[in-house]
Amino acid sequence: MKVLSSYKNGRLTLFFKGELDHHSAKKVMNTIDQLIDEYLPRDCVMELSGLKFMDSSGIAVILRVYKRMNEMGGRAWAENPPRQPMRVIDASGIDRIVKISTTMKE
Amino acid sequence: MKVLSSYKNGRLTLFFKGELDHHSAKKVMNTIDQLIDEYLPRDCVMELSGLKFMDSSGIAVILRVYKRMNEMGGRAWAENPPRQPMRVIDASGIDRIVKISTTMKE
Amino acid sequence: MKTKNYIKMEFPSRSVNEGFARAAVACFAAQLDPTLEELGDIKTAVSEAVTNCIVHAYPDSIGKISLRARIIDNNTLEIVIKDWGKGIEDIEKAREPMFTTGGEERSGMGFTIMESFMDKLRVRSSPGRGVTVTMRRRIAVRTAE
Amino acid sequence: MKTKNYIKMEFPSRSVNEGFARAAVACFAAQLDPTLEELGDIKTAVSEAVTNCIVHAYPDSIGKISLRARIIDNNTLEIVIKDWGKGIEDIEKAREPMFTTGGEERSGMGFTIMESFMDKLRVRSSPGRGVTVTMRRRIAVRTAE
Ligand SMILES: Nc1ncnc2c1ncn2[C@@H]1O[C@H](COP(=O)(O)OP(=O)(O)O)[C@@H](O)[C@H]1O
Ligand SMILES: Nc1ncnc2c1ncn2[C@@H]1O[C@H](COP(=O)(O)OP(=O)(O)O)[C@@H](O)[C@H]1O
Repeated sequence: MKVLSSYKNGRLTLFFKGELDHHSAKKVMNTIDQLIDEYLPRDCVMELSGLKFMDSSGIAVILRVYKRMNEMGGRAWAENPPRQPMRVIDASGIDRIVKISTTMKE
Repeated sequence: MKVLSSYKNGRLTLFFKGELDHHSAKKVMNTIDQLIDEYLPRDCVMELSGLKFMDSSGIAVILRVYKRMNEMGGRAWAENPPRQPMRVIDASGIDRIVKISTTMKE
Repeated sequence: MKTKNYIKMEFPSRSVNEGFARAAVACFAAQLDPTLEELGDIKTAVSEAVTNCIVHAYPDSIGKISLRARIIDNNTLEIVIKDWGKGIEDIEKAREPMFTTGGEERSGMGFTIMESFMDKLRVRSSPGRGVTVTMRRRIAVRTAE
Repeated sequence: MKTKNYIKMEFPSRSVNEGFARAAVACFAAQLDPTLEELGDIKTAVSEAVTNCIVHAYPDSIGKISLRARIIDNNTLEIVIKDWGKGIEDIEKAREPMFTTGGEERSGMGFTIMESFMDKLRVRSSPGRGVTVTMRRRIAVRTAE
């Protein structure tokens, strides 16, 4: 599991790649915490299309990023979850708290 | 595991696809026996490039096809094994009996 | 119910084994010819149950986890995951969505996901003696190509 | 030798479990970061040993197969595959290339392949009481990306 990132005009985009479970979640959250501390972004986009697998540990990560951004007065949302992560998101109901959107890819 | 086939001008080509182990070998050998009975080919080419896995059960299959063709006065050889099957072929030494060749793919 | 095939596994409660456990069950389930979606559901449920053993059953030590899977009548996969750890006092409460004793790193959605992804979920525990989670999922029979 | 991680598995001698066993060991071995070639060698050796249990140990019945894998010092994977079947009378002879009691469907190359793909191979048996095959393979440590 890896998190790549890009930053532009106040927006931090996090690219999730691989399998996000309890084993990988702690390292992922540390990486993200450091990136947020470094850029202090206004928006934080979690781009999920590279996820090969995600369980409820991923739900906890998404919620934590959302809360951190919220506390800073910023916004956070998730984009383009593949089918399996989307089913986990659906079952958890976090889409009532965090926006999950689908963007068109060129 | 599947065996697809094509026949042209006395040459039967067998396309091996999937994992060739003891579990699949019996069915594979039956399929091949039927094809040989049907076409009575002069040459029989075992095209291995579609193999995802092969163990010594595959060695037995290749040897049996070779012997059957030999008994009929025909020829048989194997083509284009991927890396893992090639290592099994090397370790078994059957390349001293059955020709293993590599063709260029267009 | 007649068992058509089974596997029993045992491994220590190391988090690296979460990925192993769900992959191994997926390999075993393959003989039922599941769709990618069915396989994804089963892997997710296994991941939740195994993670619970690692996080909650043995919070400060490495303990033993047992995972059994078997194929029973009606194209159904049964999975039993067992630990010998802390146990759960109030199972009903533990199964509620969002309930967690695991702090910020847990979402409290583990049992909810197991329940919604599998056809049946049974949780048994006696405090101090561990937890046994039993799950069943029927795989739809598809007509051959 | 210190065991860093392990799995124990048990499954019946059905041929469909050959694919399961090698895939499960590959999933477990993944934590040693093997190359595709190392993984292919390990899968092949496991496939040979498990097939032997199915074909030779229990020729006319379904018996129990045990598979243990563990990670020991020096980035090494140890695999122990055990059955409680017919056993082997003359192990030295059985290990010779091309020797088989299995007829046309077997090549007699199983042990030869295990031996050439693994660093160590030990075969133990007492006739009527089964066979235990122990194999070790060191995984080369690669420098991180
Ligand atoms: N194997 C277990 N051993 C001990 N306690 C458990 C176990 N599994 C679950 N629990 C308890 O049930 C609660 C709810 O579990 P779950 O719904 O999976 O959410 P989460 O794992 O995110 O906390 C856990 O927080 C824990 O208190
Ligand atoms: N688990 C086992 N139980 C009983 N006999 C075995 C077992 N494994 C191997 N053998 C014996 O050793 C012989 C050689 O085995 P091997 O080299 O793997 O070749 P093959 O499986 O193709 O016969 C077998 O033919 C069989 O007689």
